[in-house]
Amino acid sequence: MAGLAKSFGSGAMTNSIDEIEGADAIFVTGSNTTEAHPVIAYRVKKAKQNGSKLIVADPRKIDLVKYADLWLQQKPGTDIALLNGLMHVIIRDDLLDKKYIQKRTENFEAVEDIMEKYDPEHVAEITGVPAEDIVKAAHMYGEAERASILYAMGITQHTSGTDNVLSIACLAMLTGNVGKENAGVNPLRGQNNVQGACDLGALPNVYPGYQAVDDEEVNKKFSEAWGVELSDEVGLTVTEIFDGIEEDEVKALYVMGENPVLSDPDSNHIREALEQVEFLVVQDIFMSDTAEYADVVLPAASFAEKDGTFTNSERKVQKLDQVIEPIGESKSDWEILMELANRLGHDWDYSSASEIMDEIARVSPIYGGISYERIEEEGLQWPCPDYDHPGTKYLHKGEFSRGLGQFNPAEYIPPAEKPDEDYPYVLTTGRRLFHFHTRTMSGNSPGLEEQYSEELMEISLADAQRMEIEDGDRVLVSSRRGEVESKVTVTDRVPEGLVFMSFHFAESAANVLTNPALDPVAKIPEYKVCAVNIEKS
Amino acid sequence: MATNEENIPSYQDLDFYKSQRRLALANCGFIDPESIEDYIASDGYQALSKVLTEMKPQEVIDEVKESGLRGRGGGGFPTGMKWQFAYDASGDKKYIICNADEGDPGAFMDRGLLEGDPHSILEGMIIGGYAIGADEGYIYIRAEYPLAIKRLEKAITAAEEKGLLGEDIFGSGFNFKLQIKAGAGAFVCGEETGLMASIEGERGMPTPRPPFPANKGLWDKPSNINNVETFANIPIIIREGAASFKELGTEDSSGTKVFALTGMIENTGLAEVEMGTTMREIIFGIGGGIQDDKEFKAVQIGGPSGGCLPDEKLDLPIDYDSLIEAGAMMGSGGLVVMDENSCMVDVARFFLNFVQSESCGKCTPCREGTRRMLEILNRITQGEGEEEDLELLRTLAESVKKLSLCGLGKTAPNPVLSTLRYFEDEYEAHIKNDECPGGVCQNLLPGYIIDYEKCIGCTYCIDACPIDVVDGRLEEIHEINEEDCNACGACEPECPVDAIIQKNYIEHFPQYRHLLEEDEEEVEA
Amino acid sequence: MKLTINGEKLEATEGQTILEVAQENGIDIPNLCYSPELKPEGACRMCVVDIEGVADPVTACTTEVSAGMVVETETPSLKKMRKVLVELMLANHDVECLTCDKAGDCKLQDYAYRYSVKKVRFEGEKTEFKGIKDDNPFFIRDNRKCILCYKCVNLCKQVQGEASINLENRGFDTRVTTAFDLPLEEINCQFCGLCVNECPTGALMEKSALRKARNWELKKGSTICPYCGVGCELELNIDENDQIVKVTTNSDNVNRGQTCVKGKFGLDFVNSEERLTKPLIKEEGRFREASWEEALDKVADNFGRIRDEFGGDATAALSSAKCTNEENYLMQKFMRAVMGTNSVDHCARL
Amino acid sequence: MCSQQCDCVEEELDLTLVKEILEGYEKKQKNLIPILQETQAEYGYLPQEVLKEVADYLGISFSQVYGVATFYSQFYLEPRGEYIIRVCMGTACHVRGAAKILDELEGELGIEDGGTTDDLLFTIESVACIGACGLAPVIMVNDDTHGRLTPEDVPEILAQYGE
Amino acid sequence: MRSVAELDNLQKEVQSKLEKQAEQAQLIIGMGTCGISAGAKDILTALETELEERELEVIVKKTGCIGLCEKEPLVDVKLPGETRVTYGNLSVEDARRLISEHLENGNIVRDLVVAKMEE
Repeated sequence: MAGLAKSFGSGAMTNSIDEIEGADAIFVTGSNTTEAHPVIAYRVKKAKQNGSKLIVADPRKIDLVKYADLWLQQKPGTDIALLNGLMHVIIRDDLLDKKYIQKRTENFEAVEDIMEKYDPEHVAEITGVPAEDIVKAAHMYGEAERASILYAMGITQHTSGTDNVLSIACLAMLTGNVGKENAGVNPLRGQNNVQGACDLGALPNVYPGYQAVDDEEVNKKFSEAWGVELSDEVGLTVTEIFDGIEEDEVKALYVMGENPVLSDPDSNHIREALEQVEFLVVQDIFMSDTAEYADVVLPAASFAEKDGTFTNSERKVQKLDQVIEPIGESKSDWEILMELANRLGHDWDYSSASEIMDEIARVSPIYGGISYERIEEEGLQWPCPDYDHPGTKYLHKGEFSRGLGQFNPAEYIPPAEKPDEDYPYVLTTGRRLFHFHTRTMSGNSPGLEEQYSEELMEISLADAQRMEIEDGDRVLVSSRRGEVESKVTVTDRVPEGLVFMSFHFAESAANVLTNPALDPVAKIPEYKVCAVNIEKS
Repeated sequence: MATNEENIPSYQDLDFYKSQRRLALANCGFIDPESIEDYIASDGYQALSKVLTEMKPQEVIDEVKESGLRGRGGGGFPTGMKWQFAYDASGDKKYIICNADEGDPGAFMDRGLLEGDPHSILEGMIIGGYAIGADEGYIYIRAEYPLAIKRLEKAITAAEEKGLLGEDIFGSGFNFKLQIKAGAGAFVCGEETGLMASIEGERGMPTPRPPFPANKGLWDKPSNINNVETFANIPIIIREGAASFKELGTEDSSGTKVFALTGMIENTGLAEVEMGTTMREIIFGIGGGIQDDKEFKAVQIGGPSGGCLPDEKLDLPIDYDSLIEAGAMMGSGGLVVMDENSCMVDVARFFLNFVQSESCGKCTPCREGTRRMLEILNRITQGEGEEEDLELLRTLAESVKKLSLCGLGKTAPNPVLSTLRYFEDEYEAHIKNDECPGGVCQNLLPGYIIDYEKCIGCTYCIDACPIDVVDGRLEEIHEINEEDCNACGACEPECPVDAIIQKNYIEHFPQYRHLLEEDEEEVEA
Repeated sequence: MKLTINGEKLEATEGQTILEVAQENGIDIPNLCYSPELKPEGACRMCVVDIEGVADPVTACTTEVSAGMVVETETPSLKKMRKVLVELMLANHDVECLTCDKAGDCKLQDYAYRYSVKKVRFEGEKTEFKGIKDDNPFFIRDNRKCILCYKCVNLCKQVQGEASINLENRGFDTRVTTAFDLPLEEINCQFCGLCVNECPTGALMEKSALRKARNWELKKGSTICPYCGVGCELELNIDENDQIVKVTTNSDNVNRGQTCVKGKFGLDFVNSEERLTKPLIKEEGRFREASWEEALDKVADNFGRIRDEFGGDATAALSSAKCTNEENYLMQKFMRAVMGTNSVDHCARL
Repeated sequence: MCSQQCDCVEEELDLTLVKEILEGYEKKQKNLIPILQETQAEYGYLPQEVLKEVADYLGISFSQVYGVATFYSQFYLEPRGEYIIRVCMGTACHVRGAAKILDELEGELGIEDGGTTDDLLFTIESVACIGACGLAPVIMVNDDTHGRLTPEDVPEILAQYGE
Repeated sequence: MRSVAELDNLQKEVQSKLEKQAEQAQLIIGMGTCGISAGAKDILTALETELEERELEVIVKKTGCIGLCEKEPLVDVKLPGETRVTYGNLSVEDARRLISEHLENGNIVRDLVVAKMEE
C-alpha cells in the first residue's frame, strides 16, 4: 500500500469491482482470488466470458489457473524479476504508451536503466518461467486496450513487498493503464474493513484520511478538532509493538478484535510478548488464543448487532445496520471506547454511530461528503469531499492524486530466507475457501467447520513419494522458529520443493514457522517465503 | 449380339419415373459417388468455377434470391434471404453449415443425395461459403449414416487433392475448408441452434432466437445453415441460371422437391417432382397406389412436424404454403402412406411418442406438455379414453404449439392436431365405442369367434388359449367366451380348419354372413 | 426509444429486453428462469407476452424492444397459457405446499395463486428421481420440487465457473445432478450458494432453515458480510429469538445477489454458544465474570496509571479490520487524544 | 460370483486406451463428442473413470461431460452386448409391424428394449428410422441389415449370432 | 485447381475416358444403404467372382441410390452400343444369370428386368 501511495498518491484499489468485467486483459498475481475473494473471482470469470485475456502468475496451481490464457509459475519471492521481465519486453517491443508516460508520469529514465538487464532469458533463470511465456504475457498485457492488475497479499507479504508493489505500479503506468475505466492497479483487501481501518487512521503514521502525524499543519488541525495536544512522533507498528514489549518499552496493550497469536509471524515470539506485557485488554466476540493472555476480556457485539459503516476494497463506504440485539451483555466497540475515554477524563458524548461519521467527515477530506442519509440505500466511493460529490468510481482520472505518477523501479532481491540442508523446503502461506483469518468467525460456524475441519498442508507428489508420505498422513513441519504438526494432501497444486499451509488453524499454526523479517518500508512480514523441514510424524 | 428389347418398358414408361423431374437427384444412380472425376464429367464444379472467377458474392446471393429457392429442410425460408443476412452480418469469422441430420422417421432424401452425389453438396457449400464470406464449413450428419459419412469423407479428400477445397481456389484468393461432424443420436440437433450447440460439444439444446444464427451462430460467429437438398440445388441454379430454375414449380415454390415414399404403398423409394405436383399424382402415379389393393386412408407428410392428410386433400398441389394451410408441412419431404388398416390415433401417438422422447427437455411446454399429450393418447388407444380427453388434448396441443421454444416443440402437436381435424371420428370411435376402426389398437381389437360350420372340435384352440376362454369338448363345437377374450390371437393359427376368425371380419366378408345374423339375433333377443 | 406496454407509454434504450423495460417500470411479468446475471435461457416460457402484429406470443426475457412496439403482458389468452404452464409444472412436482419450507417464498406457489390453479388437469407420471440429496453441511437438493428452470446450472457455469452441477438425460427424464450423482464435494463444488439463492422453488434449501419457521414469520435485515473485503450486501433472516435462520440476498449491490460459502452459510457464528457475553477479569491465572463497571474501571485504571507513570508511548493498541469505520476512528482517537501516543495499528498487512 | 466378475472388470479397465485417444485431439470442447464416440468404440461403453479422464484432459467439468454423455442416445454408461440389435421404429417399419418384431426379440432374449443379456452377447435397442424404409420392417445386428421381417424370422437370425 | 481451364481440361479428359469405357461392357450396381441392406454387397461379390471365373473383362461400377428402393438390389447391364437395362429384386443366383444370359449371350433376362434406360 505504501508502494502505491508513493507511485500514485493513493494506496487503494484504483478501480471498482464492477469494472473488472470490462477489462480486455486481467493480470492476477499474488491473489488466490477464487478462495480469498470468491465474488471478485466471479467478475474475473465473467470478464473471461466477455472475451478478456487472463494471465495468472502464481507459484501454485490455484483454481484461477483453470480459466487462465497463460499461467506464469514463478518461484516464490521472484515477483520483481518477473515484473521487470514483462517491462523489459514491453519496452523492447515498443508496447509503451509514450504519450501517457510523457504527459502524466515522471522518472521514466530510471525504468529504462533498470529494465535493460531483465531480458526474458535472464528472468526465466531467476523465476523458472519460460522466456517465451514472459514475452507472451507482456504482449497480452501490453496490447490490451484496458488492462487491469489484481493483486493481494501474495505480492505484499514479502521483505520486498513494497518494491513488488512499486514494480506493479511501473508496469501499469508504462502501458497507460492507470486513471482509466476498467483498467488500473487493484489490491484486493483481505479483511472486510481493512480499507476502512486504514482510512480512519488505525495506523501509527497517519490520522484519518492519510494525513501524516508528523505534518505540522495536520497536527494543528487535529489538536484543534479534538481539543488536546497531540504527539507528532510516528508510533509503533504491530511488529514493533511486540518488540517494544520485549524491550519493556510498551507496558499496556489494547487489542480490539484481533488475534495476533495466530495471525502474526513467529507466534512463539508473540506469545512470549503477551506473557510479558504488564496489562493486556482484549475486546472480541469470542475467546481467542490472544484473549487467553488478557487481564481483562471485554465482550463485543458482532457486526449484526450494531450500526456503523464498512469501507470495502473498492473504497465504497457502506452502511451497516443493526439487525439483532447484542448477544448477552456484549456492547459495540464504539460504546466501550467511549466509556473508557470518559473514565480517563474525556467528555465524549456520541449518541449514535452516525454522529461519529459526521465528525469523520469534518476532519477527513476523503470522507468529507459521507453521511448516513446519503449511504442509506447505496454506498459512496471515496474520495467524496463534500455532500454534493457523487463519489469516485476510479482514481487518478486526468491526474494522479500526487500530480504526476512516479516510476519507482526496483531491483530483484532474493527472499530473506532460502532453503538449505537443514530446511530444504519452501513454505508459503495463505487462505482457504472455507475459513477466514484466525477462524474466530468461521471456526464458530458449524457448517464451515464440518466442511474443512483441519489443516491439510499441500505437498507435491514428487516430494511426497520421496518421503513416503500419503494423503492424510501427519507430518512435522519445522523452521528456525518453531515446529507444528499438520495433515497433508498430496496435490499438483504445488511444485516440487514448495509446500503450502494456511494460517487458520491453531493446531497447525503456520505462523509458528513464518519469518518475521519485515519489508523495510511497509513493515509487512515475509509470510510467503520461509525455509522449512518436513518429517513424517 | 442382338438383344431383345421389345416389350421391355423404358424408364420413361415406368409410373415411378414418368412424372418425376430429376434435378437434385440427376446424378444419383448414374455416377460413381466415390469418384470426383465422374462428378466433374457431369459438369461438376463448373458452377463453382463460374462463381469464383466471374461473380461477386452479392451477385451469387442475388442469383439465388432470383431463383426463388426455399429451404428444403422444412421451414421453406427463402435461401437467398438467409444468405443475405449472413452476408450482411459483421464479423471477422463466419461459418457455413450443412444440416445433414436427417432424423424424421420415414425420410431418407438426404441420405440418397449424400450417398449418391456427395460432391454436389460440397460444391453448393463452397459457393455458399464464398457468398456469405465464410472460410470454414461443417457438415453435421447423423451417425446412423455411416456410408454417407464415408462417401463425404472421400469426397472432401478428393476435392482437397484437386484444390477445390483449401487455399486460393481457382486462383481467386478464396480459401475454404470443410469438416464433418457426426451426430450422436439426438433428433433435436436437426434444429439449427441445437445443431450448433452440438458442434460446439455441448448438449444439443436449442437456444432462443434472437439472436439468430446469421448474427450469432456457431461460437457466436455469424453462421448460415442449409439443408442437404438446398445445397444440392445451388450448383444447378448457378449452372443453369436462376430463370430456368424458377420456371419449374409454382409461383411461390420454385424448383423441384425430393420425396421419400414409404408406408403401405406399392413403390417405395425416392422421387423428385416439380413443386405443385398433386399428392394424388405422387401416391397413385409414382407410388403405384396402395399395396394389396387396399383403400387409401391418409398420407403423413413432413415427419413429426407435419400432419396427416385425408383423401379429400389428395388433389392438393404440394407447395410450402398450401401444405401449411392444410395443417401439414413440407418438412424435409417424407411421405408415409397409410391404408385402411391404419389407426390414425395410433399414428398420432406414434409421432408424439417420437418427439416426446426426442424433446431436449429445455422448455416446459415441450418437456411436460408432450408427455401429458402422450399419456392421453396412450389412454385412448388402450380404450381408457374419456370424453374430456379430446378437449384436454386440444388445450395442450395449442399451448405446446404456441409456447415452445424451438421448432421441434412448436410443431410437435401437428400430427395430433391434423388427425383431430380430419379423423376426429376415429378418436371418438376409440373413446365412445371402444373400437379401433383401423384394427390396430390391441386393447380395442374385436375378439375372435369360431365358425360353427367349420369347427371339428379338435380342442387345439382350447390348448392354445393362454387365458382359458375357449370352451368345448373333443368333437363338439367349441366356443370362445367373447366377453373375456383379449384378442391375443394365439388360437387362430392353431386351428387346422381355419374356423377361427376375427370378429370384425364377419361384417366384411359374405362367407361369414351366417355368423353375423346370429349375432344380430342375439342382440335382438 | 418509446414503446407501449399495457397501454403505458414507456422509454427504453436499444438492446434492452421487454422484460427488463417492464421490470424497470414496475410491470410484473411472471418469470422463473430469468436472472439478470445470466444469458436468457427462455426455458420456462412464463414471460410470454403479446406483441401487436406478431402472431404468436414471444418470451419477454429474450425479445429486445424496438421503437413503437406495442406489448400486452396479461391478456386473457396469456393468462390461460400461463395457467397451463403452471399446471404442467405442478403435474411433475411434489406438491407439499402445506409443509414445504419454501412456502411463502416460492414463485411456483405464487404463480399458482395468481393464475388460480385449483386442480391440475394433467396429472400423470412424474419424473423418476433418486431421493433427496443430503451430501453437505449447507443445503439439500430435492429434485421432486425442481421445475427445471436451469438457473442453478447456469449460475454454476456462467458465474461460478465450476459447472459442478449439470443436466442429466433429456426430455422428460431431464434432471439436475452431478456427474454420476457424486457428492457435491467430490466434483469441486465451492458451496457458494448461488444456486440456493436463486432457486424459485423448494428444490434447493438451506439446511439451517429446515423446519425452523414459516417464511412469513421471519424478519429480514440487510447487512454487510464480515468476512473479506468485497463488502457483499446480505440479508439476515431472523426468527423471533434473534437467531439467524438463513442468509439471502437481493441483487442491487456490489455482489449482485451473489455469495460465497462464508457469506451464505458461515454467518451463524453470531448465534454461537461460545460467544463472550460478559466481561471477564483474570485472577490468579483464571477468568471470572465481572460487571461492566468493574471491568472498565480496571482497564481505565491500568491504562491511566501506565500513561501517567511511563508516558503515553508505553501504551499501544491494535485496532481491527473487522470493526466499523466509526470504531476504528474512535480507537485511534482514543490512543492519540486520550493516551497521547501514535502507537495504534491493525493487521492490515496480515 | 457376479460381484467378483464386476470387480475383475473394473480392475481391467485400461485407461491408457483413452489417454491414447485423447492425445489425438486438441484440448477444445468441440472435440468432446468425437472423443466420446471414439472412446465408446474402444471400450464398448463410457465408463465413469474414462469420462473423468476426458473431462480432465479437456479442462471442462466432469458434470458437463456427463451431461453431454447422457444427452445423446448414442452414448452408454453401462457395458453393452457384443451384438447390438437395432430395431427400426421408423414410420414405415411401424406401419409394417415393427412392434411385433421387437416383442419377439424381447421374448426370445428375455430382456427389455434397451437391455443387455446377462452373457453380454445381445443388446436390444429400438431406434428412430435407420433409413431402409423399402425393407420395412428392418433390424440391424451390428452392421448387418435384416429386412422384410416377420416375427417368425427372429429366432433364425439370433441363431446366426450364437444364440 | 488454380484456374477454370484446368477444370475444363480435366473434364474433357474424364469425359473421353468415360467414352472409352462405354466401348466395354459395364455392370452398374446400386450401392446406397438401401441397396446394401437388400444384399448388394453379396451381389457384388458374386458378380466379381463370376466375372473372374469366366474371365470376362467387364467394368463394374458402383453408384448411389436411383430411387427405386422397393426394387433393390438393382444391377444395370450396359453393353457397348446398346441400351442400359436395369434389373431389380435380385438374388445372388439372379445376378449370375445376368452374366451368363445378358452379358455373355445378349439376352435380356425378362423375368428380372425392371426397365431399360433410353438415353
